[in-house]
Amino acid sequence: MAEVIASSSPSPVSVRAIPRSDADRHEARAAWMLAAPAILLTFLFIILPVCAVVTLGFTDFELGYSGFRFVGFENYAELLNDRTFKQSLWNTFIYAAIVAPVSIFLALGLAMLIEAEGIGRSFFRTAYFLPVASLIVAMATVWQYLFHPSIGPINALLALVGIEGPNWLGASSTVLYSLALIGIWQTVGFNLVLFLAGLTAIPRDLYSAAEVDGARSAWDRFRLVTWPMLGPTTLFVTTISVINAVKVFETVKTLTEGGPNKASEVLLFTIYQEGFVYLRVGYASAMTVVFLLILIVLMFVQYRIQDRQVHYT
Amino acid sequence: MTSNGFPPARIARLALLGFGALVFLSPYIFMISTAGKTQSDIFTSSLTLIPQRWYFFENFAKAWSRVSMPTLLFNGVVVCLLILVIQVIVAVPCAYAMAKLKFRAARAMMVLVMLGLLVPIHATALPLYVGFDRVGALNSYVALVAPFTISVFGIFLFLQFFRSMPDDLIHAARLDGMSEVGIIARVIVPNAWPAITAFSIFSVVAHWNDLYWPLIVVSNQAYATPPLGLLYFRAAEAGDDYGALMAATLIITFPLVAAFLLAQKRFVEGITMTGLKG
Amino acid sequence: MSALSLRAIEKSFNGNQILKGVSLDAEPGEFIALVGPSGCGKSTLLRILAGLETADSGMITVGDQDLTKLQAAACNVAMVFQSYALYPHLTAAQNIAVPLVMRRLTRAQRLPLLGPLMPGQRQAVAEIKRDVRDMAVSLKIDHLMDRKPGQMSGGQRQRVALGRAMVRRPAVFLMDEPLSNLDANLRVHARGEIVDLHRRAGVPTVYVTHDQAEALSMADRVAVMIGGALLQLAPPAVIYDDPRHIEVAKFVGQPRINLLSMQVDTDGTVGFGEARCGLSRIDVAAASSVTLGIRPEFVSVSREGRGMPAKVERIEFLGSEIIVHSRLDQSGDTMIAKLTPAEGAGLTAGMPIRLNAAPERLFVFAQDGRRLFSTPVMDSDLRERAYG
Amino acid sequence: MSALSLRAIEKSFNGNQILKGVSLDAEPGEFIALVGPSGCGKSTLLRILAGLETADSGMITVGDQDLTKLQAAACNVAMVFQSYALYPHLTAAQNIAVPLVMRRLTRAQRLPLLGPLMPGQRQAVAEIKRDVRDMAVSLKIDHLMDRKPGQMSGGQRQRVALGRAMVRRPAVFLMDEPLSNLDANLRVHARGEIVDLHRRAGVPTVYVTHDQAEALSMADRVAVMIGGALLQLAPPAVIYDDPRHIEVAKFVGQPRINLLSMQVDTDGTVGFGEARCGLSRIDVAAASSVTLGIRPEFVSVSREGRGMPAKVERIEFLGSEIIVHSRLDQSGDTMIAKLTPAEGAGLTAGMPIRLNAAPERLFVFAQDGRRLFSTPVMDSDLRERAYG
Amino acid sequence: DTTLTVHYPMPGFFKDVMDTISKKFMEENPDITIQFANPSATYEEGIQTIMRQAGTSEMPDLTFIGLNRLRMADERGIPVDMGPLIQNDQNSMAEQGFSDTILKLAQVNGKQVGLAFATSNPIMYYNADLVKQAGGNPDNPPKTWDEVIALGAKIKALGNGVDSIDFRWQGDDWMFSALLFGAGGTMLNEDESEVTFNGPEGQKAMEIIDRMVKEAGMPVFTKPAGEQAFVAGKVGFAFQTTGALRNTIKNVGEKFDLRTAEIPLIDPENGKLPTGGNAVVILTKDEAKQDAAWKFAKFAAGPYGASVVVPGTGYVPNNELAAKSPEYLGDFYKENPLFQAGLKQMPRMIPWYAFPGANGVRVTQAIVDNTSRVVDQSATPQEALDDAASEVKRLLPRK
Ligand SMILES: Nc1ncnc2c1ncn2[C@@H]1O[C@H](COP(=O)(O)OP(=O)(O)OP(=O)(O)O)[C@@H](O)[C@H]1O
Ligand SMILES: Nc1ncnc2c1ncn2[C@@H]1O[C@H](COP(=O)(O)OP(=O)(O)OP(=O)(O)O)[C@@H](O)[C@H]1O
Ligand SMILES: O=P(O)(O)OC[C@H](O)CO
Ligand SMILES: [Mg+2]
Ligand SMILES: [Mg+2]
Repeated sequence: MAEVIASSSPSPVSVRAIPRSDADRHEARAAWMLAAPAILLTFLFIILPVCAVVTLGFTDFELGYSGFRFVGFENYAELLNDRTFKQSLWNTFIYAAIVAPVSIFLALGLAMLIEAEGIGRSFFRTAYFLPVASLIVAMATVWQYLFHPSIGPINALLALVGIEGPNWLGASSTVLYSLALIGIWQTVGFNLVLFLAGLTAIPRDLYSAAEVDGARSAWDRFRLVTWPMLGPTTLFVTTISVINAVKVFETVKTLTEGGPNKASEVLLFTIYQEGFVYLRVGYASAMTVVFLLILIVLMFVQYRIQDRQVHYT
Repeated sequence: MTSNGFPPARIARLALLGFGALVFLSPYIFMISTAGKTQSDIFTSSLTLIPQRWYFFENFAKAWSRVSMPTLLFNGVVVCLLILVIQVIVAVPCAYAMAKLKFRAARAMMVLVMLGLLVPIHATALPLYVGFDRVGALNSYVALVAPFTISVFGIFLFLQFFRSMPDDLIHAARLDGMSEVGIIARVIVPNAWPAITAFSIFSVVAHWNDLYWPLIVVSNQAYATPPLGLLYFRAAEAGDDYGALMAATLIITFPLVAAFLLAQKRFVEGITMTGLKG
Repeated sequence: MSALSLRAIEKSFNGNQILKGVSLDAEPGEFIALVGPSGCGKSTLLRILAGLETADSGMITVGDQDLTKLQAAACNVAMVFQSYALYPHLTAAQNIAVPLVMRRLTRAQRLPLLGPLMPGQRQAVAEIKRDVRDMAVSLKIDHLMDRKPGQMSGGQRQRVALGRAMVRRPAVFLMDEPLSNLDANLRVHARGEIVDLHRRAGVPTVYVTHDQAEALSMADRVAVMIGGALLQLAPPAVIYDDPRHIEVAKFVGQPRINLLSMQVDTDGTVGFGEARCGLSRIDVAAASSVTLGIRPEFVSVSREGRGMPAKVERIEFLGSEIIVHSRLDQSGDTMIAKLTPAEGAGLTAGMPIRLNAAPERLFVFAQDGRRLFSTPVMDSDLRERAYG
Repeated sequence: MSALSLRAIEKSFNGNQILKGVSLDAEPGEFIALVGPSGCGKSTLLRILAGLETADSGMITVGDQDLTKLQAAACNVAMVFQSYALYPHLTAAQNIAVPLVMRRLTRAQRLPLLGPLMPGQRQAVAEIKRDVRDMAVSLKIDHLMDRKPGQMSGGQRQRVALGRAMVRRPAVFLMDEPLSNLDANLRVHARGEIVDLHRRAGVPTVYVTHDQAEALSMADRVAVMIGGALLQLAPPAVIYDDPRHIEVAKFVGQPRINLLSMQVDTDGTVGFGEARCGLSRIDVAAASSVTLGIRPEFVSVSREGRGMPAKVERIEFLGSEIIVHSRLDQSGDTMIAKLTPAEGAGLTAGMPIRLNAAPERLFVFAQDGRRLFSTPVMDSDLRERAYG
Repeated sequence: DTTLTVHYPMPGFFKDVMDTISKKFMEENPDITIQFANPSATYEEGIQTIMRQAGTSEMPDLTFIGLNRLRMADERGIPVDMGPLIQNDQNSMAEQGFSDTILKLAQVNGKQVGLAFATSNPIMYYNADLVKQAGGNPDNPPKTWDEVIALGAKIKALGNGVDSIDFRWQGDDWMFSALLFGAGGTMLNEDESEVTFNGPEGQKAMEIIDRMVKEAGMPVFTKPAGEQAFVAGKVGFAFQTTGALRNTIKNVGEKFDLRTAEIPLIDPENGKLPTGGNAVVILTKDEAKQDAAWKFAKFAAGPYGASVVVPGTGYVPNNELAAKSPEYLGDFYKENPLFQAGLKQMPRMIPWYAFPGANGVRVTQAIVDNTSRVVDQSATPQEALDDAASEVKRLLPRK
């Protein structure tokens, strides 16, 4: 409590002894005010809609029909037997299992090459980043053409070396891999930029130390310095890559519509299809809930496993 | 490590990088080539990059006139800028409070931020659509912008950046007589440009290219964004006008590429400094 | 009435008491150096003074300014930070102008585009510019005014930071290790400049440092703080020659004072070889074991003759002086002696030597660290007799 | 044959010549300190020695091995970095083991999972563990072996870095400012430890520092490098008392040497007040203007009497000594004198004083910085006569 | 003044057409302004957009719905019943060429939910150059599927990356219907209680697809891939809607000699063909707007509209007046022989079957998915049909 003494003394002498909680309260109030818009918007545009989705997941709501009733776990029970959903889960898994690791390691390799190279850094950076910045709606058309089984440049090039190219987007056996290729093309640049940033932050001295310690080959230095020092970057890149891979949608929507015969059905596409095409909002919401749970579990597990290992303090 | 001389290892490295760049750029090469071709020149069985008839002007003219390109670009710029500005105005103070003020809720907010990172617009589109309909806000800039005004990614990124800013700087500002808002406006933001640039690239790239949400909330062409406009060209049923489509794509992609080229140095710097790398 | 006064300031962080009731008064225009080892709470005290932190209890008065409930922004206290904390995006001139802008212009006048339209803004801005320029001239940094901190050297930055703190003529001036980021040569030079500036400004100053040489050479009075408590507040020579506490003696002086634990003799004296001093009866009654302190420059070394036998362990040559590290044959304690090169000539590691000290230069400390009053016993014969 | 020898090492970066033909020999077991101001090329030379950088020309031999073209990994040279450059993801034990693992295990044996299956791997690993432990014990860091660098203090990290460098018994030992990240007290302490370790290991060591006190107190010989050239390589006392170049005299000694530009008198002498010394005929013929150097500890101060009249500007009290800054009445040059407190008692700023110097302590430098041979002229009457 | 918001699908086909029609309409009706909502890329996306927007303020006043989705829209109560409007206008309707047959195309269970705007039927496109090279006579194109398959095999044998056939089975069930109806089959039985497309007619239909793959080496094309390959001159025959004719002509340019012909029928006697295309539908419930909307609907689907749509796309006229009157299209067909194939098939057109119930879209998808199994040879025609039938059965409303 502020205690004013010597109020009778000629020159007003005063004291500062505010109890701690008072000052802290002032700071906390400022903090709340600064964070308030963010909290409000998060609530409005993330929390509330997620709650709505969870609620809708227990109903049979269909767009176009008014009214709905609560059906408990019926939607979830139906999911268990839904062939499309299972196929779509599996496809998403395969897609992510290809795109995430390949784009991470490719980006890492390219980043190290660029970092080691003196000239053309910004050119290469831009060249590899360009796909990240491009309109997939439009690029899909180009890819569709590049992948064309008979007039496409890829197969034409393969034919030059005597290989009969596959029917990339047309055959159910290859469509997912073709989409994965596009996915990699789209993701590498993003990861690359992050890795480049990570690489520049590694102290040069560590490489010198490794050399003096007898790390003769580039591989030894990679194992001893680069890889461990990139740990936090790799964790972040992995997180982002996995999330993005699981969220694949645009290419499927624009190139294959999940076909042929569901060979390229992926989770978000199935959800979109159920919700906006078949208009079964309740059922789609149940799928969304499952999708969110998968993401959350994935991230939780990953952080538990990796976080310990990459932050060295 | 140095750039003088061309030993074999270096030649191999350059060759590898060059080849990779060629592969990554090849779709663009075809795009540019196609934008210069007549409709009948495009799907031929012979692979030529050079158009037989130079048709760039016609295709660009067509792209410019068939959809109202100025409106599309204008909408794209307005939407992206609104989103970006609001995102920054909302995220920066929040991140500042979390990073530099004694704030009991900071931990809970951190959890919220991490969860928020996981929720894609695809997951919440349906309830949001219904909500916007209820308030009669479909087909407006509000509908295009509002759901993205909160960027948890932005909060996350700025948080990392602010944590690395020295406390003393903020103390000095308080001693100099600034309020918390004053500190944000006069000290934090002017020094957070690398982070803001990095974030801007992420944000603008994402929203300039977003198709999913505009497709749902916009049916009035007056509010169409560039990707939506491109869809006019991409009718599903028959062979489309690919030359013009590619020309339109180039027009729409160009601002982004230019922006990246201008900002790329700061962008990488920003990522490095935000500790996004870890 | 003193210009600045602290009364029984206490502060805890998470249950750890960092400041244990610190009281301090500064006269108008006085330069007080606050020294102490790292983590002893110097910065915390300074931050409380600046209003950046609040004390758990105690009171602060600055002249007749009412500090109660005042926030940092409102107190008329200026501070220079160890990191300088200059605004990296502003030029030197703008940096120095900030405190004036924040205090003299209204919120409306500060607005980027509208500001200049407000009544009185022009004149106020012109005044600020003039004050900034005057400050820059007096700090000899007027040629740097358009550079940003990133384009300045450490010493230049430090001066800009000083300028920013002084320009608004604060009632109290606080500095937290303002020189620790400078290299050795510059540091010595900057010391002189700060003392000079302080003299011209005449504002009471609290200067935090953990460099005892800085404190001794700059301050009117030195406050030695150890573990959250002020152990001694006195002029530099007194701190050095008459430390009130063993920690003060240990902290001040480079190389460090030699400390030897020993028992008080039955005759109430204690000493090093021939040099002995007597303690008061009361002290002798209270404690039979004490610590003897001898500063290295008062240890003399001879190859033979009287004195405590010891063996040279290591010799450090420092150009104008030589530090001899030796180990006493009897107790095994290490002793450091500071000699001129001439005195130390011919000494080598392993050599047996004799150490002596001047009895009037012995400090005796009780076990709780308190300095004990002692009188040199000059006549060794007298002592001999008492012994018998 | 010397243990380590550099011959005419040159190195340029982007057309700037950083090293201008550096030659240096070290005896077995010798400790050489390489000092010089920041940016003079010390680290560059060390990196060339370690094989991390290749010289443009010149030759390096260690024992009888020609290192000039060898890669870092192949030379038996160990190095301690200023930043310590410890691997943050490895424990102290693992850090120390790295050079052994890299040298003693084959690539196959180092594989994460398959390694232990390779023949001989077990035994080699056990040996490495033993050596690491021995090293840790000798550095007194065996209790830290499971911590990562992030969990250690500066001093502990520095010791781990030393351990990593020494564990493989290198033929040459290089250190690049290994103490500059420690605080002052720890630094003094660590000096002693490094000297000790060096003595036990007996390996020729090149120790880079920009702290002249460190160099003087630790090294057998000090190499002073300025602007890419070695100006002098000699034992510490010689460097201090007999500098061959003005830059050496300027760089070594704290506070800095007093330097006065002056004309040589017609009688071929030059001096400070009464203290004068004569130059050789040749030198006098070559240059009439020289620089006179006087170390502060050889300047004496008196209130009156003979000597150069000056005015006290500032007095720095440092406990065991007092630094008097004064300005010469005639030339306006500043002079620094280092006195004991007793000698300096009673001096205050503004007081007129007289300065004197010992003629045998005067250094004379030519305009190109070379030290000139000079003999003290003791009898002032003699000089008087020559004048007439 | 009234402003009408109009939504339509497939801007690739219709944008120019719509612009021309609305411009003319506004000239004739200065008190009405037409503005277009964002077009949807396909019929499916169009109907989805409308169903999402139904009841919201964003719902357009008029839209164009695929003929097979009228039923679904009606079940959700989206379209305005045009019956009363036609009643009021009885005379002028006939005058403007809206015959009963034409009106029927856009009726659901007897209720007039729209006016057919563009109608199509499936035709055969062929590359005369390839046909000639393979030894066929371009002037006498194959009349039966056996001939198509045999000639296709020869074209395939030309090598050099040339493919035989692009049969547009993807996207929806329309082209399967073409084979099924051509054999005289139906999707469901009369009272819509039983699946019948897996009967003998269906089997014949599916076997044709199977043989195209087995005997003529038809590849698995995606929709755009097939189009591109054909216009690149790399495919012998393409079977798809006549609506794509204008675009195909443009894309082929001078690259090869493009011809069209009637599509072969498994049962040349009784075979029928599904009617593709769309109908204009009034959505606005606002009485005042409904009048204007009706005016525009009649205008678009009327003779003037048809005279714009037919040459601009390739659709067959849905308006008898337009087809016959020289004022509109009389001379057009004489001058443009490629457009005649569709015209000649008009008598065989029956409605594109629309499945009942809420799962219409999924039923279509089930048929397409199973057809794709035949095309990529992962199922026999029998298996595919049986699987499709059982899936569809599950999706139909239980009675
Ligand atoms: N905000 C805080 N929260 C918790 N503990 C703190 C806080 N600020 C300081 N401390 C602790 O208080 C003690 C004193 O810190 P302070 O910064 O005052 O020391 P110092 O004397 O300035 O040291 P140095 O010379 O290293 O700057 C330290 O142990 C520190 O860890
Ligand atoms: N790789 C390099 N490329 C270009 N210039 C370099 C490089 N390495 C060093 N230099 C330059 O060479 C000069 C000497 O550098 P060096 O690091 O050897 O100095 P130093 O004596 O160790 O200084 P310090 O005491 O600050 O460590 C500096 O001017 C530096 O800028
Ligand atoms: O394009 P349309 O109107 O002829 O419709 C036909 C089908 O949609 C083609 O699959
Ligand atoms: Mg401090
Ligand atoms: Mg260096």
